Formats: sequence, structure tokens, C-alpha cells
Amino acid sequence: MPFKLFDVDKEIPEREKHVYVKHCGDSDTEMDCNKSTVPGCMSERGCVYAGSKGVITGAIKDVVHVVHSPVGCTTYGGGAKRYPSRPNMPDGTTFPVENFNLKYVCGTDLKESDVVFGGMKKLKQSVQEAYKEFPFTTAIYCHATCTTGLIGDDIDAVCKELTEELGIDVIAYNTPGFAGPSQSKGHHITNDTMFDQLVGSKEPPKTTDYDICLIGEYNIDGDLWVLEKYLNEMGINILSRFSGDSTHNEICYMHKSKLNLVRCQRSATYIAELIEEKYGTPYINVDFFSTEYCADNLRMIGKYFNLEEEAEKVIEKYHGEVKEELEFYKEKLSGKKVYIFSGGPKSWHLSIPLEKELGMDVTAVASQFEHEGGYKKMKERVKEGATIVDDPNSLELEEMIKTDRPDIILAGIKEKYLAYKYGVPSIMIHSYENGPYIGFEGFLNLAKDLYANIYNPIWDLLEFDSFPQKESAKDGQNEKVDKELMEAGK
Amino acid sequence: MPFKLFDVDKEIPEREKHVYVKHCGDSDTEMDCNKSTVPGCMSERGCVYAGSKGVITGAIKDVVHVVHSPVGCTTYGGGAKRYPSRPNMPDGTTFPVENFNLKYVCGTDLKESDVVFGGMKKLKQSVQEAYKEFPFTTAIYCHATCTTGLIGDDIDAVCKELTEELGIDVIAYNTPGFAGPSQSKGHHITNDTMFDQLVGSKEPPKTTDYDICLIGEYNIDGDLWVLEKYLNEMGINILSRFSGDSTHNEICYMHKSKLNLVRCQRSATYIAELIEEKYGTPYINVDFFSTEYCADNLRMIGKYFNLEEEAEKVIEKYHGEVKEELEFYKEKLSGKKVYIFSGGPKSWHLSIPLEKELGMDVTAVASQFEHEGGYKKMKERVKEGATIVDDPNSLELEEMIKTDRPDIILAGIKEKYLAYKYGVPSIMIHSYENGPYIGFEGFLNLAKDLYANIYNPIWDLLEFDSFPQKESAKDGQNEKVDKELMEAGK
Amino acid sequence: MSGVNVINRERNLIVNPLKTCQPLGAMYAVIGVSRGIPMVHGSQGCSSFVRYHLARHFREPVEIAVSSLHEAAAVFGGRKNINSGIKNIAIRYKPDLIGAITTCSSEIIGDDVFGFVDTTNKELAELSKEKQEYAGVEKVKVVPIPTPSFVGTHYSGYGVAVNSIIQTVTEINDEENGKVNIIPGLLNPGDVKELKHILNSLNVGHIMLTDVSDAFDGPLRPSIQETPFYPKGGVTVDEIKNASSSSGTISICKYASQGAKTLESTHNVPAITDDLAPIGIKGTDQFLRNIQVLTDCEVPEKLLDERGLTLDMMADVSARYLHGRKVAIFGDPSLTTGLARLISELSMEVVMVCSGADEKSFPEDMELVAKESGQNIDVLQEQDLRAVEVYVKENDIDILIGNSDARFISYDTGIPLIRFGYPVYDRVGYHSQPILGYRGAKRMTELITNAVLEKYYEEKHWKLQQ
Amino acid sequence: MSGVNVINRERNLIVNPLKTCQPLGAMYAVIGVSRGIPMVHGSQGCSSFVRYHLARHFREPVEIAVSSLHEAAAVFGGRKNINSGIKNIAIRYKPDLIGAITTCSSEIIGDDVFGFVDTTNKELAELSKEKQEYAGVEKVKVVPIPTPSFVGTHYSGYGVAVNSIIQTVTEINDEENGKVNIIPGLLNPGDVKELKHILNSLNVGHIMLTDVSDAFDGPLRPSIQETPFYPKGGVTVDEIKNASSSSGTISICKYASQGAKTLESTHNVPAITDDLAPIGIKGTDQFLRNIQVLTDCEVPEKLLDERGLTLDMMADVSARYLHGRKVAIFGDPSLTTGLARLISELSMEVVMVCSGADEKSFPEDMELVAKESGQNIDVLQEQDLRAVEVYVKENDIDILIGNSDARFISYDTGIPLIRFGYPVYDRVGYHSQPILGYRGAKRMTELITNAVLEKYYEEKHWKLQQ
Repeated sequence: MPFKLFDVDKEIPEREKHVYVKHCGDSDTEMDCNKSTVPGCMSERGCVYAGSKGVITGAIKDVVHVVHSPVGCTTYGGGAKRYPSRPNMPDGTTFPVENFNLKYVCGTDLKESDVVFGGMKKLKQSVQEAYKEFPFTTAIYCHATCTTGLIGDDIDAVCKELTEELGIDVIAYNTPGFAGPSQSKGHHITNDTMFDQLVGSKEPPKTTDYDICLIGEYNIDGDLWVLEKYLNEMGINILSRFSGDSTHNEICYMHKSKLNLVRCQRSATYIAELIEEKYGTPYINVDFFSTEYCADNLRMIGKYFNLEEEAEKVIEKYHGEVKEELEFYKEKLSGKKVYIFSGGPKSWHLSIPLEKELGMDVTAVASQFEHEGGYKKMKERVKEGATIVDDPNSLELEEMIKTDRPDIILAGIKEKYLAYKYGVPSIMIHSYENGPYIGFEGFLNLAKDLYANIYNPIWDLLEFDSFPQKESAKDGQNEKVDKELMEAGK
Repeated sequence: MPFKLFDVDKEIPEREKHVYVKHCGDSDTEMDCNKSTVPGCMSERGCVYAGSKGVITGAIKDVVHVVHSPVGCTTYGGGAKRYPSRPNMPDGTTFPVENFNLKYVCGTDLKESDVVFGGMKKLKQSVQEAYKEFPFTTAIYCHATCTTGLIGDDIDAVCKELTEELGIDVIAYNTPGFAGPSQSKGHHITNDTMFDQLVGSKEPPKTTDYDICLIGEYNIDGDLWVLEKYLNEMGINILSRFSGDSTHNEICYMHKSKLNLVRCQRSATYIAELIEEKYGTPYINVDFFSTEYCADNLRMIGKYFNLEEEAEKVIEKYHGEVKEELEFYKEKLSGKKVYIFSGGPKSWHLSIPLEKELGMDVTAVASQFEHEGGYKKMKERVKEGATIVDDPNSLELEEMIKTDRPDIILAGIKEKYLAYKYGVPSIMIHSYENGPYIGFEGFLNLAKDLYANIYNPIWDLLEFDSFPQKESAKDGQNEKVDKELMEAGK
Repeated sequence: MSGVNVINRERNLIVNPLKTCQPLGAMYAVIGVSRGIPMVHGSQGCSSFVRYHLARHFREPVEIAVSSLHEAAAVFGGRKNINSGIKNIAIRYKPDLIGAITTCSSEIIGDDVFGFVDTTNKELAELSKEKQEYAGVEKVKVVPIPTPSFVGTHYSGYGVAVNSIIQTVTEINDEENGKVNIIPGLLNPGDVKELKHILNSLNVGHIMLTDVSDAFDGPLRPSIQETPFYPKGGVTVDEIKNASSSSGTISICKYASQGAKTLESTHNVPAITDDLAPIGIKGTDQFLRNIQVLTDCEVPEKLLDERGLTLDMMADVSARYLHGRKVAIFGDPSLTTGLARLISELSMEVVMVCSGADEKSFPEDMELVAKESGQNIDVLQEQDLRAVEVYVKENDIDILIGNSDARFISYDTGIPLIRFGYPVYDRVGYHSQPILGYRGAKRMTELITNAVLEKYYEEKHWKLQQ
Repeated sequence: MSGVNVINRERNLIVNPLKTCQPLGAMYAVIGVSRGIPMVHGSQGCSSFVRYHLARHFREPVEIAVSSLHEAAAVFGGRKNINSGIKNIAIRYKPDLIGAITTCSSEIIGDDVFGFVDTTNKELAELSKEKQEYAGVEKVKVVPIPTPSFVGTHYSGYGVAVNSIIQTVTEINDEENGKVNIIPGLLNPGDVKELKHILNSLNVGHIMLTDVSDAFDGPLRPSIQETPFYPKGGVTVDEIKNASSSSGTISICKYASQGAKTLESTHNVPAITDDLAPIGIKGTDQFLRNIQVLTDCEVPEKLLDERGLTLDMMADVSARYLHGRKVAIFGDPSLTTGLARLISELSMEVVMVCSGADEKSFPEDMELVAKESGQNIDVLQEQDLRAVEVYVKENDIDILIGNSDARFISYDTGIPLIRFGYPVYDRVGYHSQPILGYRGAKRMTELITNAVLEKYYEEKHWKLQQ
């Protein structure tokens, strides 16, 4: 009963179990998820390689990436994400190129002969050349792709050899695009690889009693910098970032933190669990979206470190700065229907805040790559009758728009322009519009963007209105135009 | 005989005596000039006010101008000329606004009631307000215009009163637009006013034995700065500039120079003569256009101050820097027909240099406002058969273009775009294109601009060539198009 | 809450004017007539300043004759100057129309331009009979245009000239031509072309009173360029004669409406003069409706698609990049109000507008814009560029929209200046592109957004990666 | 003296590519078909990366289906993925055409896309009979497009796709239609619209193979937007069928000429494929002449005036502001050569050009440009953006012309970057304006000149006063 087969899905009935309409009497029903997309669908999902390069490793500021692929995967892996970085390094030095992670991507540009004869030699030469081109790099990361997965190149062996030869870490990420149903698999492999090969391999220059790792925070549009500010003001030191504005060495120091905070619980719980298991470092799941979650979680962290007072100060200061403005936006946004089509967990992070703090009506949530746990949380957090969709495709979104007419959709660039064509505003929730969106000020930014989009004057201008009494003008006594009509036409 | 009546002038035969075709046997014939333009002609001439504000006073960097006029004259008097200035002041201080002379123009914005009841009160208030708006100004210059000339406002009286009231010089320039045949009259009035009211009224902070005034150099596109560099390197000090990059006080110091150099001998000989007469300071006419004139004149100045060696060094250095490049341009420009339609004396300054140093063929020269002396010099300096025109109008220029087809015309913005329409390049010789044009490097700039314009690839692209054998394509045996023809069409 | 705060100039002094005198507007209007020649009755500066001013904006030849008024005329009157000037032009140029444009000086000396022109017309008729080569000179329409410089501005001068042309040239005619008369105002060629494009798309004939679209933006084609030089295009005298038979007249700019009212009162041609200029979506929609009211035409898909393309770009950029950014606009009173409306449609905040003219409609229309968009707007009425400079330095402004004279304000403050209006001489191509119509709105949106991206997003360049 | 110096990449490593893989070009081509849907046979990234990449350039929906190739297919082959994917689309979308586009993975596992499509076509025919609601699905044209990512570039992938579409769809037809087929290449909508504008002005019918001009630049008109979403426009399958009856085919970009040759060899339709793209005066002239050769049309005054307007702007700015300035251009090999020619026509110096592709014609055509303009040009062949960066930092360059990925080079060096080609995501409006044709040349001249004025004249701002 709670599953829903969209009209547009009647030819692909396997989609029914991916779509759930919340029904309070039925909270244990498990949706299908983390399965391969139905062929021929317009899905928003990315591939396994995207989950590694595009999310986790690409945020690190001081490494060179060599994508072992025909040119496309290299091109698409370059400079596409919004994770800025600052050139400061853990040892106090400055990295010589600003936003190095945004500026460069390298690849092996595989050709037909490489496919036939194997690409390992080319990979080796390419990594050597990359080191020559960027001798200041801290490490080099090599990424497997569909092609190199299928032709069987042993990139682990090549990287091991090069690590010795070059004297810097050369790390292999075995993430061929096809190796899982979505980018989520890429997150997992990368967590494992980093844990196995990096964590514990180096010691931090210094430690404090308030060292934490901020895990699963990629600094999208500066999110991490917001949290870093709060935590620093509380007296907490981020020893290691995984992986926004991070450095290769920081990842290696992760075993030395006193507490691990897991921000994106879809893409990064893996490494927190592995660290806890091996090194005994506890981890806690944190949520900083919205003022309430942010305050709650800062308090929790403060409590852990006996910094309760400091936490309260930070909360008071930064919550205070946004309270009044948020009231204005709450008034404006109250009752507006909103969809949250996130990559992963934002659909459950944001559903209650949008309702409670902004008065909005969340009528649908969806995710490209969530797993059971995430959907369970969504079910808990949306209200009766709301629709939950796993791996939605374009036709489904179109049907939802037509039948439900949301006031705004939080989604990615692929849904954004489609929504527009139906007259529905949309803001980019993966990479943001005018972020950051986290923390107190971030939530205000989100509210502003929601407001600016929903109240965009163009939505009132969509149709040309012909002069309504145009036809009757012909009947006027005067051969010239009736003056009154002309007045009315203005 | 040497006079010429253009075909387009047959209805205005009075133009005949303004146009002379050089004939060696007839050097004493005097052309008509400095007379009112024939009504209904498209003349390039400006008015008397333009000669004062637009040429001489507007180049001074530290004065506020209050144009006593209906709004137009104020608007047109603002920011139109290319005379940059540097904020350094004679006393070593820095003027607070850079390029103040280019940035601001003020006016009294006269309305109908002012015309009826007189504008003197408004002028007075306006000057007071101008001083309030720009309290750092050294002086305020008030300009009469047609309106205030005709309604009889006594601006001298107002300025005298204000000078006392404000404690800074407030100077009246009695230059109504109609008060003479061209801007030339404005030059004259302004020379006289400045001599009468300013020269000798202040003493310079210090003097040297090598002090000169550079008179009639308005720093068009930086010309003055080129000469200043040469003179400074020779050990000569420019005590006073009249009036490019000058200051109000410098004009007042002019009586203290050891030698006056007159650069523009049309607009500024007046003041040099008056100074010589009253203070005994000698003046010499100088010419720095082209490498040869520049070298000759630097030598002459060197000789006067016993700085011959220094002059030679400067000449060697700066001439050396441009020699080779000029050779290249001479080769390219040789034999190209050129017209020089200058405001005043550039028509005789440039005619020999363009021929001798760039190999060009000067077939016509013209001036908007030259007097007898200038035309005499033109006659001496152009070759047999060249046409000399006083106050040319558009139809005459069109006729010359049609019959003589010059390769390039040096003129103003008003002729420039007209010449284009007939496929003839034109560069702006009043305000320059990529100047400065004076001195050694300036002459190279001029040569470059001549080259860039004459060799502009667009002149070879003016007409679309249809495929020439298009018609015959129909006769081909093949119903589809003949391959050979297609090849030929490329 | 929403409304305008009108701020008038408190100084007598004008500093860096945002206007010029009436004759410029008159010359502009006359140049829009095919084979029309403006002759200004004043001193040399009255032609040469204007020729310079217009040429540097359009980068085109600007041929204006002058009556060469000097001391003698100041004493004895300028009759001779006008008469001989007109005859000189009539005979040497063989034009279809001459505008005899007065100035401050000619008005102050009391010259009766209407009387002089009457005399000249008679003399031309005689000349025509006298000599065979003068045959036809009596057909030249000589239009007296009284534009003293100490009254109004170049905007009102334009209105006076168009009205004078209509009064002098338009003939009584009973047959309807089904066309719409458009009085554009001091528009750029790109805007006039856009109006024609809209009318052509609606399949509605038009008479443009007058049409500078080719004269000030003409092709370079020397092989077909005749002498004497006349620019391409312009409205013909025959078309102007026939304007009395049109279905209506729409005046785009408020200061240009006098001629429309003349056509209404004299020839019963309905006049639409009360709307904001067709800038932005609402403004253009209203223009289309006005045409529909006058001609009962259908709006074709092609135009609706153009409208949709503009909206598509607005949707892409307005909430995301432009929302809430603070804008100051200054220039032509009618174009500024229209543009302010577009800026509001783009979700930006119109903080201040300024016009150098004393147009009553300016604060009134801004009141409408303020009400529509729920904003408070400071309206600088009959102010100057110095007032804009002081305002911008004292208030929080993100974007300046105005003419090139304001470039120093932009240099000094670092606030981007979107070139708009007249004169624009430090950038190229602006005059040949529209700001009017749906396509003009798209272009303005593009210009503004790209300026915002460059100025406000490059420092956080990752935001540009989408 | 004049000529080119070809500099090839010496590294194996590619750093910041100036190309991407074949499937993108194929999807681009399929989107240009009315009711055409690209289905890429590969893993999720093969669709989502491309959708992202295209969407951020065009700011339009980009609907691409994926066969969802995963481990199972890697082991057992992808037949099921293709077949079920095509059926899914055919039934749910009812398209007119589906492009089945292969990738690296599908090619490596040895999938026979031609065979699979044959099977699918049969299955669709059966489906059509089976159920009434499936009636007509057999009419869907399914085009197999073999575009392994390890061969060629997105340019060649475009050529392959257009050729596949022609081979699969075009039918034998004896009646001549008098039209000209145009294969545009990877052009922006503004450019395709400009080509159509030229052809319409010449009164010559055309079949655009294919036409993305509306799909990638569509109006926002929700009231008429149908579901499932298809973008407006595109070339219809019927038109493609009829391309065999045209008077000729002109391929604008060299890498797109394969389809023209197929039409020539299969249907005797003359192919013109050897000219530089119609960019700038010479290039556009030649395009017009080619149309004349194929159709014997007259060039109307309207187009000659557009040409003249472009020349007029070039005359105004080239010698004065642009002469001798040093330019580096990088991007599409065919558009870069054409643009280099325009830059030469503008009197600027083309110092370096770079293409990421390995197109033989690129250095050859640059040799022509170098000879025509008497320049020495460094030609970076099959290079990358890192090579451009190093070159620009080591040489004297005044202007960069290329895609948004080069913005960091511009930030670091202060050299203005004129956005050109693909992708442009840090400025708006570029894709909807042309660089092709006379009007495109005018726009490029405007963009370049304004960048020069801002960068090189504001420090000596008095020069801007004219």
C-alpha cells in the first residue's frame, strides 16, 4: 500500500518499490535502494569514479590527480565541484598554488592501442610527468575508470612502484565507473583505501586535547569554514578534515584525533567506523543544517569536551546574528511546498528544519544514492502523505510537478532547468546557489535563496496577456479606436 | 589662376579665394582666411568659447570652470579633450583630485528667466557654490558664452567681486561663441586675459638659470610629457607650461622664465609677444614634429643655453630608439597620398616630415582657423600642385576624395567617419589615435597609426564578390553542381 | 512602505550635466528624415560641438550645417544667415527636408525663424523658376524648429522638432493606411531597429517619426555611397505626409509625445502617450497590447518565443546572481523609468534614479515602478552627474547604469558601470544593440549579469563552476 | 616568412584537457533531432557527467538516458541493457529517434550495438502489434552510434553520430527539394540560428543536420510545455529522410564532414567540406558563395548591409584599438581556424592557436590563415590547457580567446579572456549569440574591442574621450 507506482512507470513496475508514500501505520516497510538504475531512465546518478574523485579525493588541496582513462573521465573530473581550499598547510607552510584542487586535473588520455596492449606503462610515465610538472605536490592519486577496470591494469602495482621511485605517496583508487550502482560505492572504496593506506601512516606535528576530525565535510561553497569558525571559537582544534580544504597528510593523521565528527553520514561513516575499530577513537554523528540542529550539535560537542559555556557563547553569537532575518523569511516561506531531491542525506537533514524553522511544507524527498538507513530517517522525518523517492528519474519528477505543483525544488543542475521549463523554481542543493548553507548563517543563506527564487518576479510574468477586450474593439462606433478601451488596455 | 573653385562650390563663389593650388610662380597670392564661414556649410570650425575653454584653459589641472551659459555650452565644454594632467603642483604638493581638469565642468544652467532678467546673480551664486563644492581649487575661471554676451552680463565685475570675497583668483574669459569667425579668436582673447590678469601676479617658489616657458603645448595625449622628458634630460627646467598639465600659478610665473618656446604658433604667439614686450623675455618658435625638426629645435635650445652636448645626447638616445622602426614604416608608406586637415598649424608642421621622413605624398592640406602667416608657411612647404584649403566644408572634402582618392586623411572626428564611408582611412590629428605624436617616439607613433590605418585589412574586404562563374553553373551537364566550379569558387 | 523620495537640485550650479540643450535633440530628429539636413541657426559651436558629440557616440558621420551667426547678425539680425544658409543647402545638397533650428543666440536676438522660412520658401520657388538646374528646389520642405537653448533640454528639443516636422509636413488625407506611427524619442539605432522588428513581426506597417536607425548605424559600402553624402534610410517626407492616415500614434518616450497629440488633434489619429517605454517584459507587453488596440493584430509565436527566451535567461540568472543587488540608474527620463522597471523584474533593487531633465512624468512613473515592485526609490530630479557621484559615494550601490561620463565614478569606487543611454563613447557596439523589447531585455540582462559575475563572483570563483 | 610552427604535446600526461570523449559529441548531435533521445550505453557517469557539462554551458535541461552498464554487463555483455533501455524509452517517451551511443566500456566488452539494435527493432515491431498502447513504437528510428571513448574526441564523436543518423534515416528519393543540407558541427544555438538567418535571407531552404538551436536555447513558456519534456525544435526525422534530395551539403566544421560525404557517395548530393568555417568576412563570403554555387541564389541587399555594418564597426575599431595586439586562441579546431582568420581581418596578431583534438586540417587551415595574413603562428596540435597556460606565461599575449576553463590563466596573468567555444559557464548569454556570419563577426569585434578598451585604455583613460 505505501509503495507508489507512478503513471509514467507503468512499463517499469520495478520502480514501485523505490517510491514510498509515508504512511504512519507502516514505518517498517523497506524501500528498494542502492540498486542499479533501470536502463533507459534519465537518472541523476553518477558513477563510482565520480564518488571518489568528484566527492572525496578532489577536495584535498595538495595532491595531483592522474585519472587513468580515455580523456572524458579526466575532463569531467576536473574543476567541476565547488570545494574551495586555502593554501595553508598543517606544518604552517603555504602551498604554492592557490585552489590547486580546483585548477588542475591530469589523465593518461588512453587511446585504442592502450586498450589493446594495456595502459600500465602509460600510467607510470604519466605519473612521472605529473610529478615533474608539479614537483611541489604532496602526493599523487591515481584513479581507475571503466576502461582500466575492464582491461585489467594493475594500478596498485604501478602506484606502489612509483611511491618508492618518487619518494611521495602515490595512491591507487580502484573505482571503475561501473563497479557499483552509483557514486555511493565510490565513497566506500575511497574510505577503505584511505583508511588502509593513509590513516596512521604519518604523525601530526602537534596535538592538543581538543583535536577532532571533521569527517564527511567537503567544504561545499565554504561549509567547512563556517563549522571551523564555530569549533575554533569554542576552543576545539580540527586536526584533520575529511576531506574539504584538507591536505594529504591530514588524512594520515586521522588516528590521532580525540573525537571524530561524522557530518555526511552516507559517504564517510565507513572511515569513522574503521578508525574506531582499529584505534578506539569514538565518533558521533553530527548535523549542522538549521539553527536548531546546529545549536544542539555544538552543545553536544561542547559537552563532550567540557566546553559547554564556550558552545553557548558561539550559539548565542551566531544564532543571534540571523534570528531576526530568519523570522522575516519564515513569514514569507510559510506554507510553501518544497521538494528535497538531494544526493544523499540532505533530504533527511533538511526536512524538519524547512518545516519547523521556515514553515514550509515538505511534500517530497528523494535521493540519488541513499541506503536503507537514510530512507528510514526520511520516513521518520517527513510527514504523513509525503513522497519518498529513491533514484528518481526525469519522467517521475515531471509527473510529480504536474500533479503536486511544488513551489520550489531543491535539487541538482540536471533537475533545475527542467523544473524551470514547467514554471517551478529550483535551487541547487548539491553545490548551492549562494552558499554556504550550513550553520546559522548558512541556514539564513538557504532561506534567502528560497525566498529569492520563490518570489522571483519572473514567475508572475510567464504569460503574455493580450488585451482582453481586443475583439470588442471592432464593434466600437468610432472607426478609430475607442479611447476608453485604450485606457483600459494600459 | 592658383585659386580654385570646387565644382560643389559653384553656388558659393566666395569660397574660391579660400582654396589655392600651389603654383610656384605665384607665392605671394594671399588666400582668404579667418573670415566667417559661408552660412549653410558643413564646416568643422568651433566657436570662440571653444577656443578658450576647449583648448587653452581646460588643460590647466587645478582650476574649476564655471561656464556661464544655458546647459549646452557647459555640457560640451566638459571632458571632451585629451589633455591629461598629473597631480603634482609647482610647490611640491599634490593636487587632491587626479585629472581634475578632465573630470569636472560646472555651469550656471541659464533658463529663460535668466535671459530676461540677467544672469549675474546666478553666476555669483554659482561660483560661490563651486568653491564650496571644490574648496581645494586654486582658482575659478568663468566663461562667457553667446547668451551671456548677448544679454550683457558684466562677468568681469562679478569675477572681480568674487576674487575679493573668496580670496582666490576668479577670472572672467569674455569669449561668447559668436565673437569671431572661429575658435582662433578664443585663443587670442584668452592669451590677452591671461597676460593681463595672471602673468606677473605671483612669484615662483624658486627659479634657475635654465627656466623656460613651454607655450602653446596643451599636452594632447601626452605630447608635453615627451618634450618635458627631453628638456629635463638636457638640464632645462620648465618653469611654466602654457597650458598643458599646467597650474593656475604657473601661468602667473611666466614673466620669470629665461626663454619662451612657442610650440603652437597659431594659438599662443600672442602671449609670448606680450611677455617679450613687457618683460623683455625673448621667445623662439619651435617645432618638434618629426625627428628632424625635433633634433634641430633641441639643438637650437641647447645652443641658447650652452647645453649643446646635452642636446646631442638626448637626440642620439631618443632618435636612436626609433630610427630602425621608422625605416620600416617609410618603406611601407612611400608614395601614399595623404591629406592633412588640421585645426591650425599641423598642416605646415607635418607636410615636409611626412614627405621627407616617411616618403608620403602630401596632395592637400587644410586648416579650420589658420591666418595668413600659416597659409604662407603651407605654401612654402607643400609641393607644386598640392591643394590648400581654408575652412573646408564636407562637400569640398567629398569632391577631393572622389577626384584625388587619397590613401589617408589626417583630420578630426567629423571628417573621419565621412572619409570611411568613401573607403578612405582617416586618423584623428587633433586629438590623435595612439599618441603622443610629438618628438621622436611620437613621430613613430604617428607612422604606426598611418601604417595600421592604410594597411588595415578591411580595405581589401569592402565588397562581396559573388561567385564569378555563377551564371554558367546553370549550363553544366550535371544537374547537381559541377565539382570543378565548386573548387574554383573557393 | 513603497514609493519615491524626490530629491531636487539644491545648487544653482550645475556640475557635469546629465543633459544638453534643445538644439541637439532637434538635430537628432531631423537626421532621422531621409535626405533631411539640420541647419542650426547659431554660432559655429552650435554645429561643431554637436557633430563631435554625436559622432563620438555613434562613430558615424554627422552632417549638420550652421548659419554662421556672428557679431553682425547679433546686431542686425540673422535673416540673411538663415535665408542664404537654406538656399546654400537646398541648391548644393538637393535635400528633401531642411530643419531650421534655432538656438539661444538666435532667439535672444529675436530672429523670427517662421517668418524667415516663409521668405526663404518664396525665394526657393523663384529660384526654381529662374534656372533649370535649380528646378525642384521649391519642393524642399523647410521646417522651422524653435529650440532656444535656455528652455528645456535636448529631450524637449527632440519633442519640439518632431512636432514641428509633423506640423509642417503632414497633409490631410482621408484614406486610412492601417499603419501605426511611432515617435521613438532619443533612442539608439538598435532600439529603433528593435521596434521595427516587433512591428514587422506583428505584421503591422509603421511610420517612424523619425528614424535614425540607419543614419546613426549605417553599413560601410563605399561602392554604393553617393555624393553628396546622405546616410542610408530615414523616414521619407512622403511617409510623414501620410502619418495623418495612420491607425494611431505611439510615443515611446514621454518627452516626445507632443507630435502624437498634434496628430490626434489635427488629424484624429489616436495618440498613446501615457505608458512607460517598452523596456523589460511588462513594458514590452504593454507596447504589444497598444499595437493590438490600434490595429487588432495577433501576437505571433515568434514574438512569444522571443519573450520566452528572455524569461528563460532571467530565470537562469535573476534569483541566483542578481536578487537584491542595489542599482543606481541615470539618464534619459523615459528610458530610465523603463529600465528601472526591468531592473525590478530582475529582482534587483532600484535604489536611486536620476535624470538631468525636469520631466514631470519622471517621478510619477518612478512612483509606479516603486509601487509595482514594493520598493523605496530615491528620485533625483533635474540633477547632475555630480549629484550621482556624491550619492553613490555616500550610499551602498552595487551596479551603476548610465552613460560614459560616469566612468570616473566607476574608476573611483570600483562599482561596475553598465553603459546605457547617451553618450557612450568608451565602449563600442552599444548603440547598435537594443535595450528595448524582449530582445533588448535579454541583452541588458546579459550585460548586467556578466558585470555582476566579473565583479562579485570572481573573488569566490568556485561559485562560477556551478 | 609567414607560416605555422606546429608544436605537438610531448607529455603522455594530459593536464586540463581541451577535449572530451566521443559520446558527448554524439549526444549533442542526437539532441538536435526533433523528439530525439540519446541513450548512452555505459555506466551512470557517461550520462550524468555529460548532462552536467552541457547543462552548465547552456543552462537548459539536457535529457540523456543511460543503459546503466554495471558489473553484470561487464561479464555477460550489455545486450539486455541496450534492448530494455531502448524499449523503456520507446514506450515511455514515444520519441521519433533514439541514438544508441556506445562508450569505452561497452566497446571493450565487445557489445555489437548494430546487432543489438536490429534485435531491438524487431522487438519493437512485435510490441507494436502486441498492445494497442504500444502502437507506433516500431516507427521509432533507432540509430546505432559507435563512439568508443578511447578513439577520437567529442568532435569526431559528433561527426560519427551525424553520419550514423544520415546512414540510418536518410531515404532514397528522386525528387529534388532545392534545399541545402548544413552539418553545423558543435556550434552554439546562436551560431546555428545565424546560419538559418543567412539561409532564410538568401531565400534558400535548408535541412540542418542536426539542429540544436532551440533545444539548447529554448524559450520559457510553461503554459505550452508538454510532458514528457522534449525541447522545442530540432530537425525532424522526415527532413533527415529527405536530405538525399537536397542540392548539396555544406559541412561547417571539418570534423563533421563524414555525413556530407556519405550523402554524396550514396545519394549524389554534392558535398562542400573543404572551407574554413564562416567566421569573419572572408569565411562568411565563402559560405555565401558556396550556397550560390549550390542553388544559384542572389545575395540580397539585407545581407550586404549586414556585411557593411560589420565592416563599419571593424573600420571604427581595428586600426585604432586592435592593430598588432597579440592573441592566443584555443578550442574547437574548426572554429579556432575560422576565428583566427577573423582576428587577422581585425588587424590583430594571431600568435598561438591550440586545439585539444588531433585534426589534420587544423595545422593545414592555420597555414592558410598564416599565409593570407602574412603571420607566423604557433600551432599547438593535440595539446591541453596546461600547454596554453605555460605558453601564455612564457610569451607576450594581450588577449586570450577560449573557454571558461581558462579563467584561472586569466586571473593569474591579468590577460583578458574572451569567452569562446565550449564550455562557457562563468558568463551568461554567450551560447545564444553568434560568432558565425557577419553578425557574429560584429559581436566578436564588439567583445574583443570592449575587453581591449577596459584592459588597455582605462589606465590612459583620456584616450577614451576621442
